[in-house]
Amino acid sequence: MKKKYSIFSIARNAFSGHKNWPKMWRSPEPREFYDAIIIGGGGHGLGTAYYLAKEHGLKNIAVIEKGWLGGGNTGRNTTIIRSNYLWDDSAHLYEHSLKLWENLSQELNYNVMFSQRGVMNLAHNEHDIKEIKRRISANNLNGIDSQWLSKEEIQKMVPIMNTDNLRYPVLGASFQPRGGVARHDAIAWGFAMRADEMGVDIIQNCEAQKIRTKNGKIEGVETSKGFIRANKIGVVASGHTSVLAETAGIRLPLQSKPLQALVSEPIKPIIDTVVMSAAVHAYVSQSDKGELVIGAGTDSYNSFTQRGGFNIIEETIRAMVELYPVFGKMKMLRQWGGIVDICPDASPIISKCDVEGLFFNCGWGTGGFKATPGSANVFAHTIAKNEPHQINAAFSLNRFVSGKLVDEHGAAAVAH
Amino acid sequence: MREVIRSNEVEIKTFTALQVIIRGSGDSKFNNLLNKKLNLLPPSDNLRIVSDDNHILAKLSYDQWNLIFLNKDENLKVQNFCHEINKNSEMLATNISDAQVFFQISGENTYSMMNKLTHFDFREKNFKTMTAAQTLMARIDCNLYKLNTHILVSCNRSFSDYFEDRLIDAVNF
Amino acid sequence: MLLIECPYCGPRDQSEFSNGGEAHVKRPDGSQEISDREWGEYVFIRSNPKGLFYERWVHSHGCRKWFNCVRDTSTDEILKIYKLDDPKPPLKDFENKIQTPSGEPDVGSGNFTVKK
Amino acid sequence: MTHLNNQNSPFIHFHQRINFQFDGKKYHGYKGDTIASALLRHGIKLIGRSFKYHRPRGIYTCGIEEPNALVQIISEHSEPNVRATIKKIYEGMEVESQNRWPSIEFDIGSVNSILSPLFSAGFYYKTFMGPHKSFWKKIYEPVIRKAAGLGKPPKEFKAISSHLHHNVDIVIVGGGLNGLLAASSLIDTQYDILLIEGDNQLGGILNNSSKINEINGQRPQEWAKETIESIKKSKNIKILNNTLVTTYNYINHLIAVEDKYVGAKPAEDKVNSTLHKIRTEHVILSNGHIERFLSFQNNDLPGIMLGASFEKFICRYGVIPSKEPVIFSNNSNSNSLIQTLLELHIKPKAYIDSRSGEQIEGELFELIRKNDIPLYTNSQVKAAYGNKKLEKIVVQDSSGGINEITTDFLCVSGGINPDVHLFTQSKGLLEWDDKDLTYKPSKSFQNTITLGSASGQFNFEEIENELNQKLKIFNVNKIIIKIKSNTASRYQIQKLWEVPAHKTSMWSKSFIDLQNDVTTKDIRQAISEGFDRIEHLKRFTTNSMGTDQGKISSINALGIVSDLLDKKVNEVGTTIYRPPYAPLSFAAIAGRNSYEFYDPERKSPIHQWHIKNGAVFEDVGQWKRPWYFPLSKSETMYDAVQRESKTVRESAGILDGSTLGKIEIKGKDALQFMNLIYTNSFTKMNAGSARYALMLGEDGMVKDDGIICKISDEHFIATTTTGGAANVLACMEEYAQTEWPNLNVYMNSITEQFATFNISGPKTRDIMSKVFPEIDFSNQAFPFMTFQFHEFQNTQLRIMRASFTGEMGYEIYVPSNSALKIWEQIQEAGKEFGLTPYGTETMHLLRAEKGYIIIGQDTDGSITPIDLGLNWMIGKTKTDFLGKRSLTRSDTVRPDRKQLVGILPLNKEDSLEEGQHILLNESLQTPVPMLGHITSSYHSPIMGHTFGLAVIKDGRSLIGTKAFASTSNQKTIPVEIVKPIFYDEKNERLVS
Repeated sequence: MKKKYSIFSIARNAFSGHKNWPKMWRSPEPREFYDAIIIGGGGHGLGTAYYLAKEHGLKNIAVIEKGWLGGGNTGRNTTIIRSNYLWDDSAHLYEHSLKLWENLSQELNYNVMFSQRGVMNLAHNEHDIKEIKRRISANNLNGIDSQWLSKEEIQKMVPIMNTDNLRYPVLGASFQPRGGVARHDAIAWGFAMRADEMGVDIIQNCEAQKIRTKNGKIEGVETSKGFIRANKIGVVASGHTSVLAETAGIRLPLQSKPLQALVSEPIKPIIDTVVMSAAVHAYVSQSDKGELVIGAGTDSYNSFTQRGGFNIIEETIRAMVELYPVFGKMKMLRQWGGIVDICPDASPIISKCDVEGLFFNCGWGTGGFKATPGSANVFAHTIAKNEPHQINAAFSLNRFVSGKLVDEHGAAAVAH
Repeated sequence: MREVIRSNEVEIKTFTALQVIIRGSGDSKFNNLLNKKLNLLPPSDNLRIVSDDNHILAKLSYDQWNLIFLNKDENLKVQNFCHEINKNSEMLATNISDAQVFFQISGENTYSMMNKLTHFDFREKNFKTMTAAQTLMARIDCNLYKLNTHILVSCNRSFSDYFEDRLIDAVNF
Repeated sequence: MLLIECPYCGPRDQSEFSNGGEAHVKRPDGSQEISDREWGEYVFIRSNPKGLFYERWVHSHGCRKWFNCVRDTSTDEILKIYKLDDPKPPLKDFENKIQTPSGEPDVGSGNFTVKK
Repeated sequence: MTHLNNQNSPFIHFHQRINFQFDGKKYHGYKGDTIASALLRHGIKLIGRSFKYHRPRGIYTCGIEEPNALVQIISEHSEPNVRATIKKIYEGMEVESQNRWPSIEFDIGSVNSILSPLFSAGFYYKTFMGPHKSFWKKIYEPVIRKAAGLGKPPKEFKAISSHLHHNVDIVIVGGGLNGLLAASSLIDTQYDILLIEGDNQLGGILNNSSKINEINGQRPQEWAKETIESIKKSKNIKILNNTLVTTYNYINHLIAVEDKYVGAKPAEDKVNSTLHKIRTEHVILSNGHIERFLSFQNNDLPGIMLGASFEKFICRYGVIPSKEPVIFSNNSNSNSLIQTLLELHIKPKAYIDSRSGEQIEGELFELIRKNDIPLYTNSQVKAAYGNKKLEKIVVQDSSGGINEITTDFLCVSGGINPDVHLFTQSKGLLEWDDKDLTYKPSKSFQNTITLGSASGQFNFEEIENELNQKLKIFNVNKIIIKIKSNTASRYQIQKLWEVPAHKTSMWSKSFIDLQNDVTTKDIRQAISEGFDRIEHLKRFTTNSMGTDQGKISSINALGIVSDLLDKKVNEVGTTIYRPPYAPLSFAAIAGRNSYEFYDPERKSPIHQWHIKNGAVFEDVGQWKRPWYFPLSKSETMYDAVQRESKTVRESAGILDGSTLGKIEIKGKDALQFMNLIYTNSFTKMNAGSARYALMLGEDGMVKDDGIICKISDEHFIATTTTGGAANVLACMEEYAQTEWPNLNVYMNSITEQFATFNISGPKTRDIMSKVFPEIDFSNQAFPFMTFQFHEFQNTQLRIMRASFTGEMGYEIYVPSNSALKIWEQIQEAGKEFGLTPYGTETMHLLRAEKGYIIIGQDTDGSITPIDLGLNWMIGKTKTDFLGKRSLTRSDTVRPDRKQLVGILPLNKEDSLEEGQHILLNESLQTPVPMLGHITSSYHSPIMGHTFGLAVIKDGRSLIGTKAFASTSNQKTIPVEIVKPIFYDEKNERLVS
């Protein structure tokens, strides 16, 4: 590690007016050939390059990014991290990621501010209770911390919550103490810095335009900075993944949709945990800066515009003020949208494909941030070894042929 | 007919009415049959309403007409009407007399009140008198019938308490 | 929120509609023998282009009728709305506003608002 | 304090004194005052403390762009972060400063200012990592969180706010000079128009400055008054005052919020604000411009204010913030400020301009000379000094000499920007203007017209031209407008982004973002670390991420960066403004769609009966369904359900099943259609009979179930699950319209037309015969799974012999308006037979004993009919139905799929619970291999212990095997895997 950060390095730099900090990463021009090119400079892509270099000894790697590092969904999400997934395959993947998160600040010597303040999922009806209890049971058997909270316990942890006097009363919740939030930009920057130190070329403002193949094998990628040859290409371009796959003749089961989020004005601490409610669609946490960070829903239609409908914001806010009466006097400071790539079973694809040397890491839908280090780690393994890590074996493209889905939609509404 | 509220230049009354959804092609056979039964020629223009003393008949889509009976006919008579129509294998008449509740809204502030609850464009240039529409109001599916002196709104009965409360609220606030 | 012109009811807020994904995808007839892969493609895979896109909508909170539409997913502009039995309008009838598969249009994108 | 009043301002009612409190001290202002203008009247400058360094801050602007003067309104449920420059005072208002402790004068947090060299941009990324990772959670983060945040959280409050939708042809945003001109030219045209103004007065620049002398020969105020009158009289234009357009969405969908209590305390029981949701054909943006500040050392001291804001305080709010201000500018926008001051016989203490004498407009030069104002050309303010307020400034003059000027006020102007926030929200394209040094609207994406300074057109003589050209599309008459302005010359500016610090040290600061305490040093550091993209820079330094979104400063930051990188500004980019324009109240967004109206409660036609009979309700989707009927307050749910269940098994029970979806399907090809929709075949089914049916998704997974009644090959009635009602109908419509348009078939929902009563139990036949004496309920006349129509008391019923409890029973479909009457007749008749009403919980228990599934409970979207053991429901000879092909994929034919089984505890006192997982081994060493989970579990009154249904891997071949269920307290209980049926396996009771 060349750049060592600590309070002492800050103090040293204070004397020089903070003018002498080294660059976080270089701005190289692309070389003619790379062993591996990662398309997409978000957290997943940069992390993939980092782990390829660190764990698999690959050095001749480039990450190419159309815009700026972390400018896609990495910088647009609500930063919730948890691993309390229902199915074994998902649980193992997200738990792998959560464990990496727990040491990431130290590993990167860059503070990603992973704040393990716990994640709560609320139950508002009998059906929710059944589903949540099933999930808690599965989590515990998979070695994931997950517990049932009674209404009284919820009230104690989140005193501002209105649990009774609302249309769908809060009946209980699951709670994962190790869950929490992190600083979204930091993970992209941290991975980028350390990957760069290991020789990875991080090339911004470089748009991938066509993945060139020959006889079922990768040749390279045509970019806005010219053609770059490569042995392997990993596409980690979230909303734009299927568009790029199409250039190599691969059709992916993805649909790109707008997902919105918003923050309130900053206030002093008022909510100390992450609270999620699927039933009334209200996800909230409070950032260290004091802003309430609120996730809204997706729009129903495909779009690459990074904006969604105001009706979606309305749905979320009306649930927020109902669930937290103190928020009536709060104000929305900013709202924005991202492009999420959604799979039919709401689970990701981390897989090779019919084209030799071409790999995809996509389909993270509305919840990819939490998986960033884990996804990057197993994707690097998949690219390096040309076969999946056991953790991502289930997340292959082939599942859409065989039908062996990892359906994380949760169950349908209660019947009868 | 029960008065719901009269305030702020809006008057709302509620009632139930016998009502039938008729599905079919709208061809001449269809028109003749309805004309024979009702003595009323179904409108061929989409969204158009025709009416007489006892009926409001609106074309809500290319294969759907809503027929409202204004007089209190007997339920069984309407049932019988459906039965007769349904003898024709290419038509479906469904009695929904018990499924919906109507609100009659009139007064100067009718539309400004309704626009608190719906995005629907009530301007005459986009919603002509004697036409009908299906839309969302107070987040609930509604049928609108713009008649000469007032507007009729119908919604499903399970929502009617909520809908009535929303109307009152919209008049008051 | 989009404004969508239902071919039967006229222009309405998007909140009245549900999106039905890609249009003109023919369901394999049950009498044909098709492979797992072909069937999997029908069930799970739909085009997801940036730019011109044929898609379906249904006026679910209105007349409940389905119709087709050509929309530019890079700007969300609705370019044409047509009934199910109308012929599929050819792509050449519409201007493709992006130069590369994942490029950005001049105006209308959420990404850039500055002329360079 | 009267010496600070400008009695000439027509907008302040000096005879109406208003008392209010700031930080517990009593002050007064006048009607029309904002908090800021009232405090300035008292010479109060220190209003708050800054976010990071807790530096003293004052009032920097006179409007929505204010970065500093944010206050907490204690008297309005402690609303935080309110702009003192916008919020008008009222009698008894209580206001507090923010982000200080214990008091604004003495703030402990200001120790941060001493440590500030360590708190450089992004310092938190580089530290707080040691000595152990647990320190972040336990020590660092709590401290950081407490220090951050601006205001205190508000108090609990159910605000009343309403929504109002508009459909119009044109929206004019901003009722200043250009907005009024545009509106007046559209009077009595065919267009429906909304004119929206954020202030409570139309007029904009005419009210806020003395820039304009004359319009068409009239004094500006007279012209405005007449114009506004004529607009008000027109039938097609509606004016919304106090309304701020916050959001400009796609397809000209605008969101605006109207404050209904300007200058008054909001009433608790009235609408406080209205959210206007506007759909329009065209938008005219005439929302003006925003003045920029300038960066120099200590440019944040209270007593430093934007020049145009200073002028606005005088003209619009009748308060003169200082009688001896110094003015510092790099452009021609400050000319009118000097005019305004001179008209009040106030002589600025000095005028400092970075431009040379030749560049400064002749008129201005004359004015300064004539009035003998000390003039510094080619000069810059290097620094400001003072203790909690401005005391002196340091000026570097053209010769490089350093001059100190003692002053209590400094007006700065760094140039003006068109207010492009809304334009960029509309996704229009901006273009950098190298002469005016700002971004201007270039290409519109939607039908957007920009006018006046909002379009980057800063010269009054151009207005006439611009209007006529841009409003041509509306076919308006030629507009003739002659404006005499106080600033005859064209707008002119010299580049000046930052004045180098006077005395640099570790502690010296020139601010670039006042609210977030970002300094120009932070910008330099970010660039040196490689954050040279503007979005990176913004995120790394938090520049322009405050509640003001950097309205007065973000262009300055771009300028500094472009100089550092030696790039053009448009190559650096611009931070994209994110909606809303200004923070938008949650209560306003929620409107009346929250609290009591959050979601409708759908009620069955006999809901009132359930209430009268003490039902406890369960939310099932939007429906309120009786869950159980306790006999008394003391009867627990468990006891009630055990009692209800036993009664059904022993005599009879009745359930209100009205929420079930019901669909009538008819057409020439109805049979073919139904055969395609459901797995079952209906071809050989007799008319008048009924059949349990399954519907799959195309992925082969069970989606819904119901009973299909066949009236004829052309006419069916289907039931659906409660939750599936809408989806099943929608699915049928979709396939009928899109896949099989050649089939002649129609379907209508009859869910709400009929109430459904499910009556079952051994005494059912007796009860039914008593209520419906003319119907023969014998097995021969009315066999199992058949239905009949009957006319009864002037209505038509459909009765079906079917049951979901395992006991013999009927489903009665009653038109909703007759439901209560007939339900009560059944209750009355049932009394002697011990009939009990029961709720959903008992229904669930009884059906589980019988092994009947509930979609969404025993299935979860990953279960096929084969997994459920329902192969018999699949029409074997059918070539097609929804999802058929999926049932033969490799994964669906896999033998070890999860299958439905029954579970019994080996120790009868052990309690099975839903969600418990089934394990083959007792070991709880994680990860524990799981076979599957218990989907349904109840205590059975007939068995005397709990039992369950479960879906487990290879379940059918494990029947008879011992296994374990994991419990929530980390234990296991031994269980036996059994067939999924616990009652009347031979259906003897069912068909009896």
